Amino acid sequence: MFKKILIANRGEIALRIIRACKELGIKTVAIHSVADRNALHVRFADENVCVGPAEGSLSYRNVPNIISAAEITDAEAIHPGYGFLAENANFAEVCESTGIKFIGPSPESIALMGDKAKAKETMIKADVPVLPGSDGIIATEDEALKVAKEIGYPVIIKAAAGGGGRGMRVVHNEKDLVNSFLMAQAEAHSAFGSNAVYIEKFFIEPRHIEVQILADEHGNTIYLGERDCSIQRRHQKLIEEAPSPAVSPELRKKMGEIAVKAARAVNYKNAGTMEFLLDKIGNFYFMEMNTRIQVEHPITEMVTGIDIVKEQIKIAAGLPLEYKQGDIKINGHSIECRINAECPEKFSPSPGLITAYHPPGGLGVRVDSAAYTNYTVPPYYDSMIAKLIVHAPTREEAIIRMKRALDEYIIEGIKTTIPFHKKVLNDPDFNRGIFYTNFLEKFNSVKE
Amino acid sequence: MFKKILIANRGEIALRIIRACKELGIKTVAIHSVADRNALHVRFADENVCVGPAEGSLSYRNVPNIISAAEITDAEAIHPGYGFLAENANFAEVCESTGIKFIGPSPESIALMGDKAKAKETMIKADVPVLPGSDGIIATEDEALKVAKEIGYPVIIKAAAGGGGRGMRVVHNEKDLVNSFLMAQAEAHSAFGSNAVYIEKFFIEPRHIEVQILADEHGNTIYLGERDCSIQRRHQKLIEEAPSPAVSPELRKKMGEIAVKAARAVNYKNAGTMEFLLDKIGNFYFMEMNTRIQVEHPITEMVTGIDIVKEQIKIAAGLPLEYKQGDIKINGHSIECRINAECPEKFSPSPGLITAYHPPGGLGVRVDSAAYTNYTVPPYYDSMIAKLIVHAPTREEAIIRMKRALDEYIIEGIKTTIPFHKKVLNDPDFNRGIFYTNFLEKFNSVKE
Amino acid sequence: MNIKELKELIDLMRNADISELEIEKGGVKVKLKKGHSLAMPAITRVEAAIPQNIERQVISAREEKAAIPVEEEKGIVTVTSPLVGTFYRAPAPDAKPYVEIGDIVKKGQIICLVEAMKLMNEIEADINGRISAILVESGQPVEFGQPLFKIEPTEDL
Amino acid sequence: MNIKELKELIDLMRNADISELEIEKGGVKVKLKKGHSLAMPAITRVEAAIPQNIERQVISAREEKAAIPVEEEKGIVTVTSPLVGTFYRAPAPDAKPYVEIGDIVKKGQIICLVEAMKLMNEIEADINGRISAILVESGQPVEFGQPLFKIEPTEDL
Repeated sequence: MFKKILIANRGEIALRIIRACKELGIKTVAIHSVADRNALHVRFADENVCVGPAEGSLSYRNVPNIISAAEITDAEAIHPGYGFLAENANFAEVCESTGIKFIGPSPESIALMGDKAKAKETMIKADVPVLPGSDGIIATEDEALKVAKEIGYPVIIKAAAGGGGRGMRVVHNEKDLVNSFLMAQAEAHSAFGSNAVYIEKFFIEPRHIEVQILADEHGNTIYLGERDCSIQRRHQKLIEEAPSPAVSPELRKKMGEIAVKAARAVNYKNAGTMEFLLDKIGNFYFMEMNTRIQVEHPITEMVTGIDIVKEQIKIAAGLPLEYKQGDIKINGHSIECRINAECPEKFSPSPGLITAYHPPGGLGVRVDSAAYTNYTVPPYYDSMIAKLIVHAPTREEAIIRMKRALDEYIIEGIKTTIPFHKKVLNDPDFNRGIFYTNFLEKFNSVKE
Repeated sequence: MFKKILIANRGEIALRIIRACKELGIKTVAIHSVADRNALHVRFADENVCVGPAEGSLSYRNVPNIISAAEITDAEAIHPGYGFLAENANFAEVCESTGIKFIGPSPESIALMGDKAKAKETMIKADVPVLPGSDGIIATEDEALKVAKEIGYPVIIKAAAGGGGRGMRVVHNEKDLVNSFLMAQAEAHSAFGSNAVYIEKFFIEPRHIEVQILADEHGNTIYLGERDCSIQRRHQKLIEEAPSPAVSPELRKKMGEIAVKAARAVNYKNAGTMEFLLDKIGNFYFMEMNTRIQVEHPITEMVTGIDIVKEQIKIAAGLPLEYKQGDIKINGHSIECRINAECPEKFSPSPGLITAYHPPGGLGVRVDSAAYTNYTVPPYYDSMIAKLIVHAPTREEAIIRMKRALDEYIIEGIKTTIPFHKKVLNDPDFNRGIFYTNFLEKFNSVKE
Repeated sequence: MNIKELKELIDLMRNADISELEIEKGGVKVKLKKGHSLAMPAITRVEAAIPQNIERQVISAREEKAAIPVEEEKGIVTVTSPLVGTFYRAPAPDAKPYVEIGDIVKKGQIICLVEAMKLMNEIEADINGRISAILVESGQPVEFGQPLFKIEPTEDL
Repeated sequence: MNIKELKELIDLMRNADISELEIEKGGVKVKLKKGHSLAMPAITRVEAAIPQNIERQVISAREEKAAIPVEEEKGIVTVTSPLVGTFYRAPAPDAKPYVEIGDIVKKGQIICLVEAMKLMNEIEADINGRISAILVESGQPVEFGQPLFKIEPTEDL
């Protein structure tokens, strides 16, 4: 096992990793920017090194300074957390070449999964269902009709050079296809100067379901069930839960086994997450793989009893997994709310001094946060200041517990998303477990 | 179910009960003394009533004011917590007579178990093993020899009027008995003016093991396993754990079934705890029953997944238990450290202003506390300001997690017992699970 | 202005380091002033009528006086409730109140009742003086230490 | 005086609201003064020798100057480390140090090396002046923004 690990991150995830290290008897080195001198991860680590000015690109993404920090402190391994350098294949490679163990998958796995086209291709080869769509540009009406028929309606025609919704047309049946195709081409041409379009399966109300996997360096790969992350705002997850109210034990097994197959196909090591779109009839499609610890990993820890960060470290140290697939049981229900330093209506950032901070406690409540009374939330980084996680025997009890904990959470001096979470937790559809990735669009339009 | 409950207590247990009520959708009324105006239980309750001046006897033990407070707020039930009026049969009776449900056992059960002689007699009748000893005063040498032989050596001869260790003699075999008996009589006479002595079984290194039971009002009684509370200082528990390192599954079943039998014998309702002395060869003896929620109930909650305070309320509301004995599984290991506002060496009280307060967080850590930054610990009440509870898959991991959490706990401005807990958690005997009720005497003598 | 709004105001004051705050709204005037500890507002709920034929006991407000700091302008004394219960200004629903604003009272004179556990507790004035304010409506619940009356001492009586 | 003790002192100051603190102990003198942010002391560990034959790059200390508030008495300029690495005062173990206390340096003159990732980075003076203090021992690790030298500006050069 490692004697000392450098944590190339900040905030709650740096603290999370320090906690895992302390429990494994490993010394820790915190890195920090000039703005984070008084941060809690600096206080709780055994050593700390300032690696650059406030800007993340010059500090927490400063590869030479971080590698040097590991070298001058004799750290044997680096845990990248999430964000910053966590999915930077180059950084993983530099670690490897300087003899520092990168706690995560190989640079090759990171690079492969980071290239969305290559990742999709690899998944198709491995018989993992991917989002159905044309392999490339659709040039003719006949081709469009053929592809749309294969995929099945509804389909969406997208401008290859597109973005921001322009040049996108949803088609619900064959009779509308040709007309829409021609319109989309024309729109694409006028908007982007190219009439190149492609066709993909369109899901009206999909869920974002992701499967946590663990793979050791001895060929053992297991899945730890799924997380439902459909409550998103502009692709930013805000509330996650495990298990998903939409996943039956049979579907869990099916998705889990596909996720394991996908991981094996890229010779994946360490913890990783397969993100899928799940439609209303139980079909699911690979979207992408996150080759790192996820923000929302605690909900999986709560329902499986497995400390995923400790497992990451043990895997990186070459230890075989202590769990077999049969040992993994989903116990109760867990929900996570991401508390951001943001205005709860407009989601505009609200950095500044926290004048009072008191986290909730009691049975079934977990707080992962690096905030404290008199902490100044710096404006330079992610606005998430806390993860509030609850665990209860049932989903209904977990929702009630979360509401109770949100009521207890005292954060003064800055605005937070706590009021937003309270509203969502009182929403009837959320309570029934009937929601999709468009939940917040509907939710906000109802509110206004 | 009740619509509104008054909580006749303060501090962390008042908060604990408020949390349970919130999760059950029940409104809460906090009572408080003049000294507790700014207490957290007052802040988090729906309503609050000042019931008297700072002194507990005039406020938290002020039966007329507390009953009046329930009446003016239309509270249907009163949860007494622990301490104060929790084991006051008269209070339970006043509640009953004024039509307010007392959340606890009947006044008769409280009174019976509160009278140690009657409780022992009842237990003997119910075939529950009690501490072996003479039924009353031993008058002659022959009687002494006979009783000691029956009980089995070692025995302890105690002055009936005694206390503070005076007139107490431990006898390890028959040949020393007569001499010690006469000496004890003489000592008793010179110390207390009466030579009345009695004989009890003496245990050199017993453990304090208690069994949590739940009994509904429909005749269902179950046990939730045991807690080991051997780490005590002058009969004050400081560290508790569940399960006990000294209790096998077979012994757990045996103790549990005896505890259920004992509860049934007194027609016990609601949550209760049977305290036993456990000797080194697996014999155990009833000491007393606590007819209320215990301070250390959370460790049982952590390993069984059952919310004991919610169960208390549901039982008082007349609901049948949802669990059968077969549903109760012990999962992992839990430890509780009581954090007191005391000097960690001399245990002298250290009330005052908490200038900085930051509880630990992360996986497997639960904090039950009513402390906060800028809270002033009043000098009038119990010195316990927080319960730090951890849960982990194994005892070893639970100890490591507790150490990590203690390291993270920031309480400034007053002295706390955190440094004491850190020392105990590093003790080799504690880590091996080999400790008895005399642990702290030995521990302290080694330290000095 | 309910108890919740009052608490919010108090929290606001605490956090913003405001030492005095005065609000008038819908006929209700609230004046908050930071002292050593923030006074907690009372529960507000109205009881119907006074139960009859119940035992009475006499309690001097001074005897069990609450330790709450009270405003003492010009020697004005605040009579606080020595117990938790329901406040009544008159011995019976149709009877005249014991005292009105402006009345001269003598030390030991009964000025109100507080009902607790079906017992009517007579509250006495603890000085000679003039009733300068009545702070609670008849029939309202009161908590321990809650101000009931203000009495301006009179030297001559 | 190790990093832990220093941190304890800083915590002590923070909690006790002390704005200045001076300690002399075993030849080490520590002076702490509260500013906008508390300066964090550096890691102390001694490296053996300077690796030879490595690429060099020149970094002007001013270019990537850290945002740490530095004491500026009489216009004195503190040269801080623009990167994390190991500090060397001389180009080779047996060579003479680039500068000594009292030396006059010119803007752009190399005054030390910081080794990072097997690269020797030459640190230049960013003003004309006189070296008034050397703050780190040769061979010691330095973090970003750590003060290395103090230079008293000279007007004539």
